[in-house]
Amino acid sequence: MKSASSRERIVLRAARELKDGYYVNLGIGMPTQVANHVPEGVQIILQSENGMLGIGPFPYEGEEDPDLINAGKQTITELPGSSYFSSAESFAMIRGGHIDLTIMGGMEVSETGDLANWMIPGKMVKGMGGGMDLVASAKRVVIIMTHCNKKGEPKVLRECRLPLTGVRCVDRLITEHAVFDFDDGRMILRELAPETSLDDLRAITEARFEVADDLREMV
Amino acid sequence: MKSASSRERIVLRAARELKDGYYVNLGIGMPTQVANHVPEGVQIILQSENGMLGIGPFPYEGEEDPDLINAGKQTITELPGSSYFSSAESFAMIRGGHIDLTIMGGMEVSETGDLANWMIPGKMVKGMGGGMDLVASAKRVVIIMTHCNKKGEPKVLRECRLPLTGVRCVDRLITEHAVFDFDDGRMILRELAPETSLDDLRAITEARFEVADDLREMV
Amino acid sequence: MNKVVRDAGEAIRRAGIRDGAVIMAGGFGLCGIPENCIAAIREAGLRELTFISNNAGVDDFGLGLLLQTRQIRKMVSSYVGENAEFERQFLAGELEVELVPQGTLAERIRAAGAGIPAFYTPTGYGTVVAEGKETREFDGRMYVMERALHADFAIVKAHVGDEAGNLVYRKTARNFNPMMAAAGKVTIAEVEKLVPVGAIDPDHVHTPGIYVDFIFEGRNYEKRIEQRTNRPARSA
Amino acid sequence: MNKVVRDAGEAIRRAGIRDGAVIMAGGFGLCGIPENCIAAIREAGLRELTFISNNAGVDDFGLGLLLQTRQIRKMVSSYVGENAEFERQFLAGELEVELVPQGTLAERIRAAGAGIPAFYTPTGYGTVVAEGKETREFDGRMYVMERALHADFAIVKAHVGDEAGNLVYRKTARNFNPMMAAAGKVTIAEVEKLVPVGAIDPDHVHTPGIYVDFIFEGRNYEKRIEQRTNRPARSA
Repeated sequence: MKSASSRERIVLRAARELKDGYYVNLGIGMPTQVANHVPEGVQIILQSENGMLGIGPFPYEGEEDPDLINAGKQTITELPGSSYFSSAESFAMIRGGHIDLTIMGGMEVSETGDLANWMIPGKMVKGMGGGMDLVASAKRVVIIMTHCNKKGEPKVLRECRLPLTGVRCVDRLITEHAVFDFDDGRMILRELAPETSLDDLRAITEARFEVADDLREMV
Repeated sequence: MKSASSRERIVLRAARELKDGYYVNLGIGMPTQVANHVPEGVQIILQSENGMLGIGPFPYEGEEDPDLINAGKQTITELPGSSYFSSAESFAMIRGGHIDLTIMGGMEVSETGDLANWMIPGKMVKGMGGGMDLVASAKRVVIIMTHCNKKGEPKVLRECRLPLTGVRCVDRLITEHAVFDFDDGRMILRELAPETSLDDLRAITEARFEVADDLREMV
Repeated sequence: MNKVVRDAGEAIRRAGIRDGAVIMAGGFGLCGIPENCIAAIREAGLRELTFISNNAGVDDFGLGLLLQTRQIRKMVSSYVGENAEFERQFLAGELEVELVPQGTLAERIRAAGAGIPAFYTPTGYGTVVAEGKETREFDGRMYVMERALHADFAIVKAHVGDEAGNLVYRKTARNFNPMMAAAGKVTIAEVEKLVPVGAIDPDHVHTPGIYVDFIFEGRNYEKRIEQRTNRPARSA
Repeated sequence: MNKVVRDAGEAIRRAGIRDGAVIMAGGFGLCGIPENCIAAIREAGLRELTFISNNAGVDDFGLGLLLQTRQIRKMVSSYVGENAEFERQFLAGELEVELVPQGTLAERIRAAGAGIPAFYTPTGYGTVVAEGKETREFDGRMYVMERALHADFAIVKAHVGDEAGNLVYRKTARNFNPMMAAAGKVTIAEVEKLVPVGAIDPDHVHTPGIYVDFIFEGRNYEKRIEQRTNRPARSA
């Protein structure tokens, strides 16, 4: 499977995590694209940790407002029902468990649900931004990432090698090959991509996982 | 000196504590009256701990607004430049040391600057309201009270007998007889009323105090 | 994701408020109190309730209405004067009372909504308030550790609200309402004017809709004044 | 009690900002940054400054302007990407950097303004962020103790301000500005529009004037956009 279609599959599968009425925070990059695939009949409200509820689409050309950006510093728009607030209020909201779901990219996920996604090896450390707060406190943390790195090495590990973003914080991991849940330190395979066998999956996964009794095909 | 004129003297003397530009919180009762005697050329801004800066005078009859009250639950008005905020913000403001001065009534003050003013002996305990927060954190805490109780017993004591509102929290005590400062556990007489001798004062004061080198007449 | 309900009765039913619940009620004195929700709780006859509210109302208004009917088992407040029935029940041992300094009360509620399990404050150090609590020195000053104060439900009152649950308060009726809206596991907001989504300027929202589970336009607000102080009427 | 000054130069002079000062600067990315104050600090040639600011600007705008001139000794931020000069100075050991999770940064600043010396947060538990810090269990969950973050000065930017120092922010330009205004020992506010006292609705004030020591109407706002993302223009 090519990388482009891998990412598309991941994004489409992640979009199915969105439930009607959810307040959702989407991480920068691939997670942001999830907003383009909200299921029919589902209405969600997007939070931006720089101080906004109700992110709208990008502005029309020429209508960009420098006072209106998302956490990725991109120009956005507001929607009817939007609200603005300070960073302290924004993270009070996050830390207080009011965000139903955060979808975030990952670099490594461990079999106990630890996450590493803020320090890129060999590059300068740019900072964790709001990621550590989100994974510590959102009601549900879904990580989306390609199953292996560009060299084909596993990113789903027994233990993370990179510095952690959060300990036992991941509720669900979605890759192009599979969907895993984490439950009190256990890792459970829930869905497997149609063209991937269980043996294939084990070969590219360092982490040890159980297989759900009702294992389903990933769609 | 009669009680009425004692209280008037205390209020008038307390008004001289107001400096231009001060943000001030006045306690319920006698302290509230201090606002009626702001010195010429001095502009102060009154905070109400229920969530307001810029308390104005009582409303005209018929113009009372149930949504606009002070901490004593009295109807008030707003002024140009007023602002409203939540109780959390109000006490963040107080606790954070942003209030330049609070003037509050007292039941007992000790020689180290402890204050008791929230439990009336023999009566039901109604609660401390915002008093403990104010005396703990205002930049300057001025207590005003009559020097003795109705039975003529001292209220300026070696140690408070009533449950405390705050420990070593009083910066200045104003009674109808004298003005005392508290400095790192020491109590210093700064001003003495014209008709009160130092011996008179000692007779009605249980607390031990030093006399300032530049002791002045209380006016 | 419809948050709008018909009235307070439907709100407390759908929220699932039950006997023994811990409920935060907004307001300072009688200012900014959720009048409709209080009436509905009275009507529903819920019992053994714990209320977290800065005050306890007066004899025949505010939470005093639920004291009359003996529906309150415990109050957590900063000041509970002005209420003879309260005093009677308290002195008779029928009512439990936990007194908390007002700023500590506000901050403990804020902490609950903000995911802060505990914090330090100078308020109450060396007083009965600090008894049994951990104290600690930071930079030469002593502080008391205070814990977040949670509630099963919050009932709050705003001036204007929209159908997404965004709230705007009016003047000093704001008081404890915003923190309580954030701290309640389930939050009901009653408003004087319910407006369509989009009618509130996003920069003027005091409580973002994320904190509000149910919202309705209240009826027959009395908005009683506790201390009517005034000056003689303006000359015309 | 006049808080109004002519411009940023007068503000930083009267505030007494000096070499080695610890300064909070509002803004997220380039949104809501105090452009005029940054320019005046550059012009005044102040050195060895510590900045507490969520980001460090870009190479030629925002705090990047003070990195160019080597006026910054240390940054306390949550994210410092998008700045090549920053990276160069950091890797060369010329610049000290303290990274703080964004929510913890916001809350530590809020705590400083609110008189809370320390609080507990779940953020960063089990990560490098918790190293050397006290950790503690509350109700079965582990938390990290974080301290208030103080500053000698705060420079903030609002959309509208009045002569009493009341501030109103616009959209996501609010971000860190309100907490910083409250946390600075001395706070300078620059605004796009300075209005007379009474022109702002008291219910719309985001930062009450009590937190602001100096205020002025800024000039020549560039308000640069960092990531211009858009859709094709509306058809007419």
